Amino acid sequence: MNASLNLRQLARYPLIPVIVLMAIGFELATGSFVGSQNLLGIATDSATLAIVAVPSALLVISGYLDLSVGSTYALGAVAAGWLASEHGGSLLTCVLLSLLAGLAVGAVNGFLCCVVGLSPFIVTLGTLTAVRGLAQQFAPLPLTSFGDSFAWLGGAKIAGLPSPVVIAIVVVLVAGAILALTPVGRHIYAIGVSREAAYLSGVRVRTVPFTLFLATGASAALAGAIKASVLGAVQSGTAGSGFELAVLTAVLVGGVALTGGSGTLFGVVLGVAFLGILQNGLTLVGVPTFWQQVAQGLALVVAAGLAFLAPRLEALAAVRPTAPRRAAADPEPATT
Amino acid sequence: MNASLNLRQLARYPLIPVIVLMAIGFELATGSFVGSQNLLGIATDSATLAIVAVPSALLVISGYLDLSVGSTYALGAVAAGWLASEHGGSLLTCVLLSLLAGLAVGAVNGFLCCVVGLSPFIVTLGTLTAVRGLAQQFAPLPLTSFGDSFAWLGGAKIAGLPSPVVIAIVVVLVAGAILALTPVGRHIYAIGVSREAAYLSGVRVRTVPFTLFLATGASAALAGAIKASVLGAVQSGTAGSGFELAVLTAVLVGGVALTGGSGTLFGVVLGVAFLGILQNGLTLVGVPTFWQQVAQGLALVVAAGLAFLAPRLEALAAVRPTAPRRAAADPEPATT
Amino acid sequence: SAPSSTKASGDKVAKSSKDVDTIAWDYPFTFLPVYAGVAKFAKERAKEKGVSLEQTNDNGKPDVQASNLDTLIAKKVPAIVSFPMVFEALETQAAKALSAGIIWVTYGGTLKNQSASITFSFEEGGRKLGEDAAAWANQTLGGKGKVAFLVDDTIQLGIERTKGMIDAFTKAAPDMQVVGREQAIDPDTALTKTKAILAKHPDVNVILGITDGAAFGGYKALVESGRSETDAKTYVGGQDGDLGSLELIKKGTFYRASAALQLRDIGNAVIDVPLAVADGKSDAEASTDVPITLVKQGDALLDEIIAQYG
Amino acid sequence: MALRVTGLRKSFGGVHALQGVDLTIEAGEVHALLGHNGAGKSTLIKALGGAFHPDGGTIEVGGRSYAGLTPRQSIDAGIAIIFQHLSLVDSLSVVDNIFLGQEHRRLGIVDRRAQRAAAQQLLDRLGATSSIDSRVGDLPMGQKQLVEIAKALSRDPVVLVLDEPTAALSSHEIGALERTVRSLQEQGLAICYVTHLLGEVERLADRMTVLRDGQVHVATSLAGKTRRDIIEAIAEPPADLPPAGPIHDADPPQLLVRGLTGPGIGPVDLEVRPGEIVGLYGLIGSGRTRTLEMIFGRRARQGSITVGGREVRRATPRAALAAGLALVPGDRGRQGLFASLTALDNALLPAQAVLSRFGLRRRRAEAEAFERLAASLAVHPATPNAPARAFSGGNQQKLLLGRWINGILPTTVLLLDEPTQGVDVRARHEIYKVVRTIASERRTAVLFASTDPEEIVALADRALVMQDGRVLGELAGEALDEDALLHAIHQSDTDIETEVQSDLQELS
Ligand SMILES: Nc1ncnc2c1ncn2[C@@H]1O[C@H](COP(=O)(O)OP(=O)(O)OP(=O)(O)O)[C@@H](O)[C@H]1O
Ligand SMILES: Nc1ncnc2c1ncn2[C@@H]1O[C@H](COP(=O)(O)OP(=O)(O)OP(=O)(O)O)[C@@H](O)[C@H]1O
Ligand SMILES: O[C@@H]1[C@H](O)[C@H](O)CO[C@H]1O
Ligand SMILES: [Mg+2]
Ligand SMILES: [Mg+2]
Repeated sequence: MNASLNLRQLARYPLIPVIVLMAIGFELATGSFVGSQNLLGIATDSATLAIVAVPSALLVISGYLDLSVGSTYALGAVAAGWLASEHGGSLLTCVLLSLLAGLAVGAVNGFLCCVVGLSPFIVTLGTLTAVRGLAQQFAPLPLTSFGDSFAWLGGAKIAGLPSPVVIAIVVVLVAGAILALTPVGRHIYAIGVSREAAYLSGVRVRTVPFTLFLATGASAALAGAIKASVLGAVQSGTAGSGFELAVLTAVLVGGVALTGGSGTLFGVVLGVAFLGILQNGLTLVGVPTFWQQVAQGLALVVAAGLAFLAPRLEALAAVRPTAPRRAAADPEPATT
Repeated sequence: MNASLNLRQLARYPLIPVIVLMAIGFELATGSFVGSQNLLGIATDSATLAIVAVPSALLVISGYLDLSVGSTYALGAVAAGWLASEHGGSLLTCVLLSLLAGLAVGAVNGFLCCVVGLSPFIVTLGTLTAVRGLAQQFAPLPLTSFGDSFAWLGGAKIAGLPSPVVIAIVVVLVAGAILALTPVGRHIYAIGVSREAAYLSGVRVRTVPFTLFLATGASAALAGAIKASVLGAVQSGTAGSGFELAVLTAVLVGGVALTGGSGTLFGVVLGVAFLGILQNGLTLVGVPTFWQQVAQGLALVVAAGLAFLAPRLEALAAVRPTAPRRAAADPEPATT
Repeated sequence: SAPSSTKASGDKVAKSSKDVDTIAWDYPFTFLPVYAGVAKFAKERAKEKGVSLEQTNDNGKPDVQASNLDTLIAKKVPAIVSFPMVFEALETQAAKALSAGIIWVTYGGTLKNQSASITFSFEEGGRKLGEDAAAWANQTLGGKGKVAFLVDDTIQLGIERTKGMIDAFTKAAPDMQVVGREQAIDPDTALTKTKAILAKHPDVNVILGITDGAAFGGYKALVESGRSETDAKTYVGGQDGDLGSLELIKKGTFYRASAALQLRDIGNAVIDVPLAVADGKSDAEASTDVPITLVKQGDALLDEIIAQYG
Repeated sequence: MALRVTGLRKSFGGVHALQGVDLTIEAGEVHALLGHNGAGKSTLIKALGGAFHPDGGTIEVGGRSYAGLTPRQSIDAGIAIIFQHLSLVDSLSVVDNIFLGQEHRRLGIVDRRAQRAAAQQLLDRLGATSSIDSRVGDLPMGQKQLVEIAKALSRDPVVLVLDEPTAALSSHEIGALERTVRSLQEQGLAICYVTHLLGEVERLADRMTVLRDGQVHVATSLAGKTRRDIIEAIAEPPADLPPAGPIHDADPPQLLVRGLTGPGIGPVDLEVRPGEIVGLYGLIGSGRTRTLEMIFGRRARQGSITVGGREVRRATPRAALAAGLALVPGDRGRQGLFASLTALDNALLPAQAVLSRFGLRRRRAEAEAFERLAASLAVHPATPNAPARAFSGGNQQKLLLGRWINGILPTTVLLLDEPTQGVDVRARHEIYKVVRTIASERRTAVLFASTDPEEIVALADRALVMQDGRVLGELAGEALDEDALLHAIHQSDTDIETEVQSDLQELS
């Protein structure tokens, strides 16, 4: 049973073998990929991505989408950095202000998309643009000199792990528990598959995604604050620029469908790891800039291919199960 | 009948009154909005957007999506610019090479998304990244001195109109004719609404969107070549950067649903005009940079609101029709 | 002293600086911190001179830049100061502006068609940094050690700075081993990339950044990896003259130099040069070249620029 | 009184779906809500379930009066609904669907063990065979329908509303459902039952309310009412069916299937002669849908398919269509309808290319074709430009039939999967007539699957009985009657079905 289970898990998460192969390849090529310093470095860099990718993934599973996270990140960084540098804000007040800023953006997005019912893509593209403008207007020049209290957020070690990694782990565990164990977890999927069916079943089809918008906004701002703390500086014009695409890529590469209703957090964590390792490895190997871009583009295509293969492989692996744990997805699209 | 028809058209395209209001506002504020030079300027600048937004809109209607156009634009510009500057290529050969480059990208996207069946979002995000890398690898330094033959593409006047505008008009008319007058036009919608039902009805559910990927790729490359000709220079790193978002914004603001199956080309043309006029007006009025960003973001939100209201207004306007020309869309989602 | 409305500004050719009530400053890289710095001084100067300063929102996109310039020309602003993303690409706009009687000042370089220019050589800024770092490496490391470059290959000014920096360094310190050449203009990206470089080469001695933002990220990565902030065998340097970097230089850390733009001089020039043109000055008379200076610890200029940020 | 609806009104744009409807259902009563397609039954039920807010009128339930309900209010008031267009979530499992929105929980966490036990019990009670862990999206229609019913029952309702619950069920599950409904009735539930199958009305209902065009036409006790009375209340009685055309045994088969094999299917051999109508009968899951889909090329297959003497080698719908095959699929929502496209597009999508000239559509020809088709199938409303989603279930089905039965396409073999699901008694008759006519006049070979033995008897010249993916046997001529069909598939379960009377026998 265990062997067949493992095979199915592998089939379900083809990123696992890919990540292992990448790690082996990068280690062979450079001799310095596997090493606690490098791996911890990847984990720390990826932590902020994970912190935002997780609630974003829930949002996408529920059939919505938040593109504004790149700018909310900047706003959160600016809010925390401004309080820390201009007013000597303590860790707690800085984080609170940052979270408030993120919640505000999330509330606007959530209100427009869930309550009014506007298109999440256009609305959050709009707030992506507008919030960046606000952040730059508020803090046109770089903010620095944050003081020691705020430095703790990104720089502390907790049980030997960097604080961003610990925060990311907490976020993953909490979200994972909600998704797997609570009724709301089921509701998130149900809303994503059929908002109408969920509504008729008495599910709170506005409140649930609204809350996920709040969580995504708050997480993006927190990620910005963490990065500000790590760097000890914030540039409102560049902080988090393009972060929205990185987040969405991690979510989708991790096997969450943009159409909503499917995906797992474990997959998203793998997606984050995949991107972090790829970026790190390409730099380690010293691939020239433009070829790095080509390689990253191809990696996305490969990831799309894997996401496509996963249910098919899983169906194959399920051919001789003891008792099917989950029905395999339709292995056959309309045209094959 | 005419009055009610007009009312319905207005209700169906709420961007029309918005554009009129914007035009009046900008004219009152600056006194130089309405003027043939400024209006022609807007048209010329918007032409490239229209050229790409039109096939992209068909692609979105059919349920797919191409994010790679920003880089295909750069590749098309580089291909044409390189031939013109390094080999004194004629207008014709430059355009052909550019189109070929665009078709190649379109074929890759189309193959992966339509034939293999991978996720268009991830695949074209991948080609967006990879193709930019290739364009930069091929032409790391700016290309200039294209010669007179190539300058015609972007600089000629045809019947008093700048050539990019004429090309855009041709693209809109051809695509509009396909959509409205041919069976394939219906197939594009049908595939977007239900690929399975279309497949069972004998529609070519691979070939049609594949062809639209080709058209989108070719149009993006052509737009790049036109802009290269207009500017007289190409820089591979920045040409068309962010263009994919502008295109998608025009398409969505123009009332095409990201979920496929609905939208009109007239709406898309209005979406292009809306964005062009907004950009122009904000500069004309002299709104400070960061507030321009804020205003652009808010404008998107407003446009999302309009797209949301349109079917509702249309249903209202349709309450006393003589004979409904087209049924009102369902005025009410599950939860309102 | 408030300028008359933009509406009244059109339709006439400036015969003297009194006719110039508005200057449009078109700077495409508004996401860079330098922009805000220069803008601060340009606004102050504009106020002094009683002109209004308008800015564009090009967002790093060359075609948007061209569109916005077309708009400004159609609007007939009396003067345009433009920083072309791709220089040749704006010759048409410059020519159009001139023939419409608009003063055209090229920023950051020169065009064939222009009234005047405000120049500062990007290549030179990079070169000065590269030379200084190479001299330091030769002196401190005996010319043997490891160097990583944080570069920009995407925009023209970045390409020039990169070339100046790398060419100068590798020429003057040919035995230094180049262990990294990564695209990074902001601290976030630079931190990640430098960390990866350090995983393979924990002993990198020199990190040179295309911007101070990038160098700042590189600096952080070194510190995070355990390098003492005053390590004698480490050199980090950047370009632009961002406040955070200048403060590190002042503190005596291994962030040792920045090829600093003099924001106040440039900001003033954005207003002064077009006004000089309006007063009849020729291209040669009106144009200004703002030197890029490498600032290091102890330089008087260092304190001056820090003070400018106020 | 468990449920009282008074003066309920609802319009969609200009369509007045409900115009002041009254409906009262007592506890312990099974109340049939009847009416022609588009009469307003589903609209009434959706208002009860909170799918939208009515324009006027009141709904009294659980001692309170509402101007409109939200789904939560509806559920909390004890109304449980089995919607016509299922409210299931495809990617969730059977258990998760049954308890969606009403999860059993302990300390805020889903109590899976309790849910699984309860779900299994419900499915057993309904005679459903699907696993509680199956993804609902992977289930065939009939099993989905049972999950929907289990979901409603799981809520211990006071009022149970069933909107065409048996449309996709076979006699086996219908029997189980009817037993369940009876026992709920005995427990004092008020039950509102919508169906087009009048046998069910006769067997189950105490009273009926018949809607016509959004108004109550008749509301009466069923005591002493004949089948004919019910039919006349719903619609003008249909005309007689045309006689079956002659089938010449000597004609070579128009459709010849040999050794058709696929996952869980086959080998199947069958043939249909020109002008012949062959019915596929079996329990749900017996393989009829898959057989039709394999013939049409929707699924991978082995074996040979020959149409008019020429083998169709490629297993794709395009190849099938080119060979003269057409399929009206069984899953209307997913495989058939283009919900947001117009009625005309839905009915004529494949025909548009045939009608076009020089690659351009001919709108006038299309409009005329639509008009003809709407008339022959009694599509209501006959507006070509209304989106398909604005049509009632039965009328949507007619649009789909029209897609292939329009006289424009060169169809020589017509494959129909549950062709009259959700179609009212009169329109069903119209559809039989149309199918008979094209079989006899155009010599089209028809192969159809149905779960309704009445339908098989009414329409088929010959019936093939399927079980476990194979053809068990064949019934034709005198031997083809409902008893024989039922007997052929399950000897043990014939107790209720022997009561079944044929609507159409009565009619003719
Ligand atoms: N969303 C909608 N928009 C416009 N018209 C609608 C909509 N929903 C229903 N209608 C119209 O309301 C009327 C009643 O439809 P309803 O679905 O209640 O009929 P029904 O009695 O359930 O029919 P059937 O037996 O075919 O299921 C029909 O004329 C239908 O076309
Ligand atoms: N009771 C069931 N539980 C789970 N899966 C089932 C059940 N019955 C059928 N299936 C599967 O569902 C899929 C689709 O079934 P489909 O609708 O084709 O039914 P079918 O076997 O053709 O029966 P029918 O004769 O009712 O059309 C098939 O793969 C079949 O194996
Ligand atoms: O990348 C995006 C866009 O450039 C936008 O203009 C602002 O936010 C950034 O994150
Ligand atoms: Mg109904
Ligand atoms: Mg079936």
